[in-house]
Amino acid sequence: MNPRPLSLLSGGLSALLALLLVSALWDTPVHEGVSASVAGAMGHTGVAHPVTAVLLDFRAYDTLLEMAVVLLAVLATWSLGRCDTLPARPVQGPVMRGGLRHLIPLAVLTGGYLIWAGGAGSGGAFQGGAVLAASGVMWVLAWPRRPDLPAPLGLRVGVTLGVAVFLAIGVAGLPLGPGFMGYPPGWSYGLILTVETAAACSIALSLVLLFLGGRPWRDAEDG
Amino acid sequence: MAEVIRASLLIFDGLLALTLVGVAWQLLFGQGLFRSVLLFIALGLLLSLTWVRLGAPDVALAEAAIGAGVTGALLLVTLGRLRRMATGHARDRGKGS
Amino acid sequence: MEGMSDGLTWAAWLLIVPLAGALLAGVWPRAGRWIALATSVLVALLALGAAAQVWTQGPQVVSLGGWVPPLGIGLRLDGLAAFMLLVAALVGLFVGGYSLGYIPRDGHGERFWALWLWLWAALNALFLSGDVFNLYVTLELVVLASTALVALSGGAAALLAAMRYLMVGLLGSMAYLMGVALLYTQHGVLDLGLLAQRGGEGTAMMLAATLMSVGLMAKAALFPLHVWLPPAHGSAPAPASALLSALVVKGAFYILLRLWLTVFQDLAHPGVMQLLGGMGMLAVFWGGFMSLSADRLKPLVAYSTVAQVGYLFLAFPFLLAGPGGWHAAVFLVAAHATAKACLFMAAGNLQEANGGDDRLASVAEVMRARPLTSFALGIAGASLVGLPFTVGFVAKWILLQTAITSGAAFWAVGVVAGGLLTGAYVFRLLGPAFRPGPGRSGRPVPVLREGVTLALALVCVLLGFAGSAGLRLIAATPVAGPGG
Amino acid sequence: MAESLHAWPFFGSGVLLFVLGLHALVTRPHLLIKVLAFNVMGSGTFMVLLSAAARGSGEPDPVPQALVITGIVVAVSATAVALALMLRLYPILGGAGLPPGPPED
Amino acid sequence: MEAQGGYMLVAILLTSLAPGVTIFFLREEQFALRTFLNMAGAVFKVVLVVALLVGVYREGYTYRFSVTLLPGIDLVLAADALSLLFASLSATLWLVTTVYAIGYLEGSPRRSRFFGFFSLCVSATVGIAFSGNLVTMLIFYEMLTLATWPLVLHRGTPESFRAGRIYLAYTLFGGSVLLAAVVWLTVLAGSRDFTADGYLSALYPEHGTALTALFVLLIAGFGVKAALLPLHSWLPRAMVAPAPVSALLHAVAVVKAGAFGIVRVVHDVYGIPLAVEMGVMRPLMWLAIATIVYGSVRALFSQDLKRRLAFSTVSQVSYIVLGVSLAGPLGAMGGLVHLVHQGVMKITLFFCAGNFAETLGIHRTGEMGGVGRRMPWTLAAFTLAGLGMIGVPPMAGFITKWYLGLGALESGQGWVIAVLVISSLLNAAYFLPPILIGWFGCPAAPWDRERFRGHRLETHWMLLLPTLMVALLALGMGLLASAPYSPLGWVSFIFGVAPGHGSEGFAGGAGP
Repeated sequence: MNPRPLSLLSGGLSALLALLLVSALWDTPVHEGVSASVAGAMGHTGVAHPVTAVLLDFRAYDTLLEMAVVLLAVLATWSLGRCDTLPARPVQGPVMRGGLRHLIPLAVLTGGYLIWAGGAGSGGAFQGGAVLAASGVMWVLAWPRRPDLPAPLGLRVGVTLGVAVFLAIGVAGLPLGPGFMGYPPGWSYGLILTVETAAACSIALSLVLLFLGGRPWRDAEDG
Repeated sequence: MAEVIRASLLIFDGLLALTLVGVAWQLLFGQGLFRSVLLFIALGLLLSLTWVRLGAPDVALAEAAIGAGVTGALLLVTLGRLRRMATGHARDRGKGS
Repeated sequence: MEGMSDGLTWAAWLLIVPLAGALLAGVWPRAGRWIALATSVLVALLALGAAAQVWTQGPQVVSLGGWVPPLGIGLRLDGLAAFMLLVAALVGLFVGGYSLGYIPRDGHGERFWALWLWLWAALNALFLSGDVFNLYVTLELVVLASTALVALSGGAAALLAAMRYLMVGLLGSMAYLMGVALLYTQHGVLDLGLLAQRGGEGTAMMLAATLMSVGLMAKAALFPLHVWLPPAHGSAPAPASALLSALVVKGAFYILLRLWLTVFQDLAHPGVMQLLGGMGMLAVFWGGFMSLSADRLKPLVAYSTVAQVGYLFLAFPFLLAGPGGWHAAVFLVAAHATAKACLFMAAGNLQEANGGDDRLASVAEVMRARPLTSFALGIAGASLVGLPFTVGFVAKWILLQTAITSGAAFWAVGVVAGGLLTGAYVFRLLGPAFRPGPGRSGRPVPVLREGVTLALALVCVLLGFAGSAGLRLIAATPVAGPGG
Repeated sequence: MAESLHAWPFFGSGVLLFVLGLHALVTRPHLLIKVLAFNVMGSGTFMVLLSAAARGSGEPDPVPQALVITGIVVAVSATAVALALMLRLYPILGGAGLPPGPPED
Repeated sequence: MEAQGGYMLVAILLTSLAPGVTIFFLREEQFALRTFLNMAGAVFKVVLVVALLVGVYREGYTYRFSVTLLPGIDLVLAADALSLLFASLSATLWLVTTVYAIGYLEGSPRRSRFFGFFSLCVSATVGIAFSGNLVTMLIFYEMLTLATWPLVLHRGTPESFRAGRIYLAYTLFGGSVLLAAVVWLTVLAGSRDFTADGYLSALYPEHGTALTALFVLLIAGFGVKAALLPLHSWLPRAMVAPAPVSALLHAVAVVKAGAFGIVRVVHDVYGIPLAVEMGVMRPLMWLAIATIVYGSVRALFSQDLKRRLAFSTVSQVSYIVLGVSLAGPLGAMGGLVHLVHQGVMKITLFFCAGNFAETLGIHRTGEMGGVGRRMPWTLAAFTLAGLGMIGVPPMAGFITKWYLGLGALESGQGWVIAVLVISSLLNAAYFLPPILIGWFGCPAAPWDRERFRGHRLETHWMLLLPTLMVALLALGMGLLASAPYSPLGWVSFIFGVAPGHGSEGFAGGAGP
């Protein structure tokens, strides 16, 4: 199709869709959603923050699959080929290096705090993982020509760890009573914190690797 | 007093909502990739603010860290690689002709 | 209560095993083939067990982690889900065996195994899910795994096709997600069963139905949203093409059917359903004509998928045809999945033997010298056309029977005419093999692959005797609205 | 619905982001813009979800928040894959725009 | 009546199916194994059919085998007297044709493929014979399409590809129509076994229109293979296939499968009384008459020998339909007995045509002058079969026409005899000239490519022997028409009429 009629058609349909969406939303009732059930069940989970409870307990299965999406994205980019060098210059001079030396531990600390804080208030594995990833990105940007990365096996284990730990805990629910993706009573807090830590580490590593945009090691096919 | 706060908040919300749409329009239909990417990062930060206004601080954190931060970094590095390839291309073409 | 926990166990292991296999194969690519082999055998057994569970104890809805919806996420192990799981397991098992002879051992292609297991895990999760948002996440998993599989060969055509597929897939996912948002805004729940109870016909529901249907139709490659499919399925490696055509488009179709059976049951007006069926018929003819005019093997088979997906959409007008009218289309999923996987495998054998060239004229020479593959191609083709002693015949029979029972004879005419069109392109594909001239076995193709291809063709025949059992299994699906 | 009125600007904004993204995804040829458009569409959807959750009188519903966090993570994963694919395609296409129509070969 | 082990029926199918499938995977040079498999299967099939014949005739057994395909729909194999008529024809002629084909194709390429599909065809034909209900018959009918198509293409010339395309278009279309009709009928009446006098009468006045429409669709579906008038034109083109294919498939299996299907529909699905009440028999009769006359006229003007035989088939197969449509037992006996008689006589003619072509390169009737001196045995066989076709007493064709005439009188439509007379005159007009110039003429030009000169026999023994056997069979069926296992005797048994009834007044030599 020519760009022009296509643009008109798409614009018209989009405008129509916007009108319909607004009118549809206008009619929707105001409701509590699931908040009442969440509030009622909070006592049975190990965490105090409702969003964390939904993410890692009530809808833990969603979160497992979401982490799987991140992992699969890493594998997909790896299967496309090897990453090339980053389009950045190495960090020059002692000031920047010194700055990085202080900034990175700070980011790691913030990330760790966010993971831990998720149990009681805002924060959690994904936010914490993203902050950790930011420190990782700074790390690789500091030495873009030769990112100092672990061995391939370590990388593979690292990105898989979060999903694997979560899955293992989910499977443990089968013999222990609460069923698949359930926590045994009284264990919730500890297990959720374990899952969050593993998830945050894997997500941080995965995001850094996605940033690199390809497989960071050499395979037979790379020639 | 509460009325005034409520009204000014509503105005703020309205302006925020309009800005979001404006930024989105600019980044999608404006000229220049780099500008689009920068505007996208800005949109992420504005969205983060919106999530706070909608009572979702967790989402705001996630948006700022992932939506604006990581995605922004990804886009920037991709843009850098695209440029490097484009100059490489131009060089190749120069060599070829 | 006992039965419920059993159902949860089967469903849970059907999620756990392929996912664990995918994780292991990702960590340890060198052992990928053995992990994949073990996983596929296990998953096939589990799918059989789950189907037996549904067969004996009826459909089961179980909640994960003990959190009952709307708070938690429910899994649905009913006849429809069990049937799809079985089809996926059957095709998966054979594609796995075929890939043992296709994927080189040198580390170059070993990443295939992990991606394949990811796709399988995602599909199993999709078939079992009972929650609209959870379905969205599974859809994204399917899109990412499929994209990687399409791009696997790394050629220009494959990368371009993968990009197109990814764009359409993401667009479809976004439309679907907006539908989820509308549903939650309207009803405040995400569980399929609860949404079905609330039902309703308001603007929000209609818009949600439209957005989700269009998004899923794009993923299922329903005409005219099919343009991404032929290049994607035509340029992927043979086992990936087989999986994509046999299972992935069916995943989107499955969600669409599931939604119309539950959430949107109040919206299933005759006009809407006829529209979906009519689009399906257009797809049958468009795909058929494109297949008929293709001059290369893989595009021909890929366009045939566009056509065959069209038949599936007859499920929607048949929803209103009385209890269980839609079962016919679901049974057709099994027929098409086995036949199409077999066709792509056979095409892969011939293409490789012919040095990568799949033009019909030159492939014919190879066909003459390779009776195993040619025989498989013939049987699978016959099943696609719906000729007797194949599962395709039984599926076509049920489809026609439903059309005639429902009093809508024009669907029957469409099915018969579409079958003739299918016959035309299948025999056009087979015809050149009978031309005189020397046969040429070409480059070596592992006997394992030819054997697995033929074995899947024989499955197409054997399934022809599984019509009663299949229909009984599908019937174990609780449906409250039309179609129940 | 006085207390829920403040959700309305964001409902409207969310809808507009969604359709702007849709329009751009269909009409803009550059793949990078398409990726941005897909992200904008997602943000619009998230905004609709969260605005709806914020309409109630009490505490906002936590479930949509969890869904949106999941959605954001999924979006960044898909974006990363799309960008990686785009970079592989760039040397082949000699640009980052999809050629119109399905390729012949 | 006692239902016997249905495994016999499965075994009969397997005697050709198993060798067929095995042969596909044999290498070209495995001649001995291939021949052994073929011959063993063919002999075994004949033996099994004879066992069934005896069981049905002497002990009154019924054989039935069923597998569930879908809820309420079974795949049923059953042996009744009617199915055995067709099955024994196919089994006998397969044995003979296998010998002929081995001789005919000696040294030609891709014989594995040929014999593989050939055996599949026979399996499908026998499956049609033993089908216990319409669904099963439909399944084997489509299988027959699938298995014959490669045989039509076998020569691989552009002409055979054209013929193959046309054949496929016609038969797939016919199959689709039949599929739709059978599904519709199943929705209306369920899937029921064939029963004498049909099972649809309960539906009659209520679903009258649907039943009439269904009748039209069913006749159209079967009529494609039976080469009824507007659907016949694939048949003459399909004669590009090798002679054994033409002989067995296009004179016997395929066209007879269509005719047999029509017999089943009229007798065992609708039943004669219902069909008469619905008023569909009269149009069917007109269709048959039109096809008889049209086929004969076209045959008269065809100079190519095989083409002439093909049009003769178009005409002769409609005798069967005519007999059925006369709606009385005597007419039906005439039709059914012609199923066998025409099959044996026509295969003789095709074998002869094949022998002429293979030995002397004769393809046109005009080239047959003086052939009697070079190939007396073959021409004698041709003469016997040709006279039979014309209906000269005491040949088999005469028995057919006699009973058809009686049937016409019985149903009060004596004028049909005029049609028979006209058709016989036309038959004479196109069969006698080649026979006469063959015996009494001289070769107009030296024969194209003469082979087997100086042999002890006039041609390869594997071509000559089967030809003579079927010619003798055709002769014997006429002479011994009143013996209990003769086709006429068997057809009388089907209708519960004493053998020989109605013929004693005339055929003094044939009656007891």
